[in-house]
Amino acid sequence: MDILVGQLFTGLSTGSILLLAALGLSLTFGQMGVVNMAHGEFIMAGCYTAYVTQQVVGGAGVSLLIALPIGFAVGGAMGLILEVLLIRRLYHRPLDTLLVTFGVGLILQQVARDVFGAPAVNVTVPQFLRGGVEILGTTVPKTRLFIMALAVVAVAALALVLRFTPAGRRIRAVVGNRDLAETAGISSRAVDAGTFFIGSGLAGVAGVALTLIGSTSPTTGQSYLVDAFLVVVAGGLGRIKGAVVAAVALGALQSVFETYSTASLAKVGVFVVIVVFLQLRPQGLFTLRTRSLA
Amino acid sequence: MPHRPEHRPRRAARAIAATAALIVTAGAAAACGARAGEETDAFEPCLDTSGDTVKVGALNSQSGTMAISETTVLDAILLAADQINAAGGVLGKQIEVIDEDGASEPVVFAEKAEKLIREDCVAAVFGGWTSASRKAMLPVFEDYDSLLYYPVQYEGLEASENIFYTGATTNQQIIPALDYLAETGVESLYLVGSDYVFPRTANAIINAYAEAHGIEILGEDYVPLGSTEFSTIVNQVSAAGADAVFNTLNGDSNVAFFREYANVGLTAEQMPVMSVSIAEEEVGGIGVENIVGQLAAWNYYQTVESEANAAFVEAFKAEYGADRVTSDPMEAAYNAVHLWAATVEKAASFAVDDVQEAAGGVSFEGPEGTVVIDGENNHVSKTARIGEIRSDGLLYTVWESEGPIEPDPFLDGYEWAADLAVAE
Amino acid sequence: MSKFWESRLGVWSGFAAAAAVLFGLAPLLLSGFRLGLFAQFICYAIVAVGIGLAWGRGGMLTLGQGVFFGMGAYLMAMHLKMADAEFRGGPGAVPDFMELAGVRELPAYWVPFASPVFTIAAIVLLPTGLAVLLGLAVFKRRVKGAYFAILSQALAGAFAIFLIGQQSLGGFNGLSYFRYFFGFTLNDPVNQRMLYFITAAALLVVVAASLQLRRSRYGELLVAVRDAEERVRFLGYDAAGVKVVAYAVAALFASIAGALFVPVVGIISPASIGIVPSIMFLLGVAIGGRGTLIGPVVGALAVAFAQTALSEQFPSAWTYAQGLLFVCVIALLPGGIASIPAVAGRIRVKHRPEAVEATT
Amino acid sequence: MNAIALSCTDIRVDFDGFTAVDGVDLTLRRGEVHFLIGPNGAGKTTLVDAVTGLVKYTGSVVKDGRELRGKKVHHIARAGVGRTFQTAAVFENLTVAQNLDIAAGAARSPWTLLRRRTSLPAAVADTMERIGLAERAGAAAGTLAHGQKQWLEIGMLLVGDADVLLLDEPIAGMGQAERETTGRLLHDIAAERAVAVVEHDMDFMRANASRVTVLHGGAVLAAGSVDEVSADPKVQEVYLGAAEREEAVDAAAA
Repeated sequence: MDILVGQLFTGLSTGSILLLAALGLSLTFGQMGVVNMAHGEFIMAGCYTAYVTQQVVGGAGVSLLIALPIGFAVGGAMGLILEVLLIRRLYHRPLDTLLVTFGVGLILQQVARDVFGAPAVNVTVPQFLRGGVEILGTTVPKTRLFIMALAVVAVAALALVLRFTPAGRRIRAVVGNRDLAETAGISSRAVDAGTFFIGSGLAGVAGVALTLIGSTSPTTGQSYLVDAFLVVVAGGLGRIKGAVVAAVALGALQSVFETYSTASLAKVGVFVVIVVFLQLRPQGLFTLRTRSLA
Repeated sequence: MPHRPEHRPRRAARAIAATAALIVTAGAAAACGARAGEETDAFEPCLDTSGDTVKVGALNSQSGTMAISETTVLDAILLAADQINAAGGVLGKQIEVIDEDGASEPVVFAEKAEKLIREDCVAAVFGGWTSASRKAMLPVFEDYDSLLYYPVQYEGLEASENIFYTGATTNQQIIPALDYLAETGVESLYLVGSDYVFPRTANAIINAYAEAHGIEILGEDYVPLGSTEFSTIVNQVSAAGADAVFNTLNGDSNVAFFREYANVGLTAEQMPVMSVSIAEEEVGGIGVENIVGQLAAWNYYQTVESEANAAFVEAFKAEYGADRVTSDPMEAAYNAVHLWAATVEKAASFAVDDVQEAAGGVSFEGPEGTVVIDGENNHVSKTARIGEIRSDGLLYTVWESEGPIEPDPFLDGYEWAADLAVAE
Repeated sequence: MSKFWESRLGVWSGFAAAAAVLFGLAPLLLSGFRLGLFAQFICYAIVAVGIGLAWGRGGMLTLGQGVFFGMGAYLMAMHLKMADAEFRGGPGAVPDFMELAGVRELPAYWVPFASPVFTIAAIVLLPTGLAVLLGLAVFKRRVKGAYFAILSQALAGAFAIFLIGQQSLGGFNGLSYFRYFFGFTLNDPVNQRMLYFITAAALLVVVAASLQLRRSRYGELLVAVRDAEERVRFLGYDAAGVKVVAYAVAALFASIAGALFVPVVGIISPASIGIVPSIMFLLGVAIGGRGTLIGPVVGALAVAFAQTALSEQFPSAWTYAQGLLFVCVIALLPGGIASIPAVAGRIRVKHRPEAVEATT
Repeated sequence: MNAIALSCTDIRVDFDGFTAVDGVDLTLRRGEVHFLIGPNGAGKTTLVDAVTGLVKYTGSVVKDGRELRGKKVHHIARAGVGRTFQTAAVFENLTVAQNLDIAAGAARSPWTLLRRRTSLPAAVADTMERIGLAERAGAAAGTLAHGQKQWLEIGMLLVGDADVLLLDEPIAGMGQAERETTGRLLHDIAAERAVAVVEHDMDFMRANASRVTVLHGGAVLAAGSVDEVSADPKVQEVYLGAAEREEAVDAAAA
């Protein structure tokens, strides 16, 4: 029983980290079809934002709470700049976007190395997040609970924004049918930029949260990127619901594999499962049905 | 492409035929090299000692993931070279250090090592960190009969005539750590490591040791290098309830591991963790409060009390800034340069054969204590130390071996290690 | 100009010129060390030719060529280790690195690699077979574009992690310390030169094979699939099959390159085949011109050369240079260097009327 | 009555609960140009998608006694059912001759494919004459005028020996002269084949249809000759009403 509860929580917490990393991608890749390989570096930027904020503000608790919105703004601003300068010119060349943003990621990593130095930096975990909480007989670290809660809040906020705000409705309109939305007077350029801002901002938030788990180095974001993409692919394009389910499922899967073999083999196992899964459902868990051929 | 519906000969087929012909001619022209077992012409070293300088190479990763660690080693090498030069050089010649970037890739290490030997004609090379980089360089140094000084603790099971190992081998680090744990009454262990050669070998040794000494191994887990996801593993460690954890994680993984460890409520009193690759730098990243009281096994800490260390730390901080800390591999690299200079002085020659000949017994009063080159296996004798992490973030010695331990890279002196098997 | 290179004379003179440079000029001008480096670069160029075919002509952005490169390399490395062990300890001897790790019994899957014929067959067949299987699995389900790219990238990551966990394949350290290559001593300069010739010849063969594929009906079909896959399907072709062929050929080229890389460089480890090295294979192809025959070769050689030259001078600048090259070349010059004449021509044409406008 | 080339029975296509095609029967005969008309969303293109294997459906499609349902796209194409797309799908980077050569070669052996094209197949040359593109043989298809691309696409089906042709809005964007040429082409090729045309343009339909099927809401509203269908009051009510709305939409979009 204990083991099972423990499993459940590790699966959920691994999944919530994956979800935070993948949520922004499910917007930019899933809804806009842009493969942004610099997404990992936006996460990394979020990590360093948390670090810098703590250096400036001091108190770990306050600085964490301040860093979350700042991280969103920093990630979002970087995404916006990237969108306006490069990605906008490449919407009809998705594969080229992939390579260009990979180059941007390389540059950002080296910038981080030159600015903050190669050694990893550390963000102090606030007092109220230290230690664990007893839940059904297992100790769950408070940081994990915080990240799970943050993931829930981020998903809820994103869903609400997409559903109920005018900006969100525009985004959904453009995703649904770009041409029709244009004829309805929606500037798809502005919407694209806005979507990218939100998606990249979420990466920044994920980065801030990740500093609670590990240290921050220029390559921090890279390690999450491939997993995050797999979450979006397995979840199905354009579906936040899919990203949520896929993230939790992959987290649980990884955790179960890890229990019965090693973490290394678990990674390989998860990949095999995804390839087999895509054999069965090439469009992912949930799909937007369209009639278009492309 | 304009369309011309005419008959065209199969050109590409002819091109292939022509290429094949070329291969045959090229083969015929070149196929007179040595076959297996035949003597090959020895490489003529191009070392030029006619001037008043002598070139040595420093080969460390200055870019890529390993740059974090390896640039500090480069600093220590340059410091040692400066000190030797200030004291008059080696055999009256000033040392000129040529530094190359290994870029954290074994292939680049091999390439740059060959460049340093064949193009820069250096007398010796200092550097390398990962075993992968050392394994990549080893054939190069053997083929071109040159010298590498390798300054990092490693998994042992190697002794090349062309490499001097100035970091600890397993009997100078892991076995003393196990002895210490056994002494303090530990009867069961949980093993956690990054998935690469050092942890795998270390854990094989630990398993053999445990079997011979009645210690129970309750679990053995590996994570991919750089992994930061430890919730499953820490859960398992916690559930297993071992007396202690032996940690061979590398670099950033330590941060995530210790945070998770502290967060589920595990402490040094309950279940101490013995780590073999945590230095002061990582302690800052983990957060002192998460790791205070935990143990580490090294040969050197910045806090080691000796005159030589005081001088080393002072000189290092003067050169590179007061906020810098010194670490075990840096100290080993610093020793390496001094050991090489001492050997050259003893041999009165820069020639590789002479240096190899003279190396046995050469000693240096290093920051960790006296280190002596073992002429049999090219390793050095080293003092083992168990350190405890205190609340100021520094490591303090709680136990040290009685004098330097003789290197035994193949663990020939340990009966229980006779049938060591690393691969599963 | 371009017509000449398409003519029979052009092709012949092109190959003759390349052969003259590779077999005559390079060994004459380069020191033994630089020639060895050049052989290493040629290995990358061979991978690039395959990527040019799969990506440039077939539109499949394969971010996982490291897998096939690695397979070829490990297969060859296993044979070299076996041959080495046999030379030292007789048939059935355990390779040195296993002996050190305490392995007394040779793992069963190593045994056949004592045979050179088996090894060469494996180098040709295994990666190609894997590519066919993967290709069928992926392309039949119409997974394409970015999806395929991400999957192939994840494959490279998973493969590297898998290898790191295999202690009987050297784990993280990989396999190194090879003494003999099919009976010849590897540290003999004469044999090293020979090895260079073999590598250079392999490049010419691979380019010739690629040329034949491009100019065949299959080559036209491949471009058709790249541009309008559904249309091809509705004409009665199995589009997945068409893609699988190009993907498998690219895998074969990568495998050959890997197999040559091992004796040339002397080491193969997971660090050379993971996610990042796999993407780096693409850089040269993009710079040289992905759709052209020679572009990927020139690009790959240029990138490798620049990396060696630049990193000797400024280690960290090289990372910036790599990043900027990706951004600038792909965003501004998607056709690579090969497209410069055409682009320049277009700019001239485009600018003239504007200039007139500006003056009036 | 002409010979039946393709018969569809009770075709039903379901998208996640939305029924796009709802029990359609359709029979195509050799020698006829059969028009499928209906307002947007009537299920015309979805019906073509179903027959050619692009979407799943229930019901039955039989050609020459063979059931086509469940077969893969390229197998259906090889069985002689060819289609075009609303936006002409030709290989823009290849020449006209190469486009046709590819279309002619679905049955080629791997060995033939791996060799160069040494001469142009006679069928390709003939077809180029037929669709009026012989002079543009060496031009990249991407440089053709809009109408020429549509003809090329039709030519690709001819050269591939398709005997049931499903054409999705073949005259979209064409001028009057081009429409007339296309109309003649349709009758020319329908002589020995069955041709189905999805179209909005009523004048073109009236001028060229041998038979008409009107779809509405996924079901057949009416079928018969041009006159019969035109006279049908249900068609007049539904179709003309919808056409007016569509025109309004078109005007808004422009």
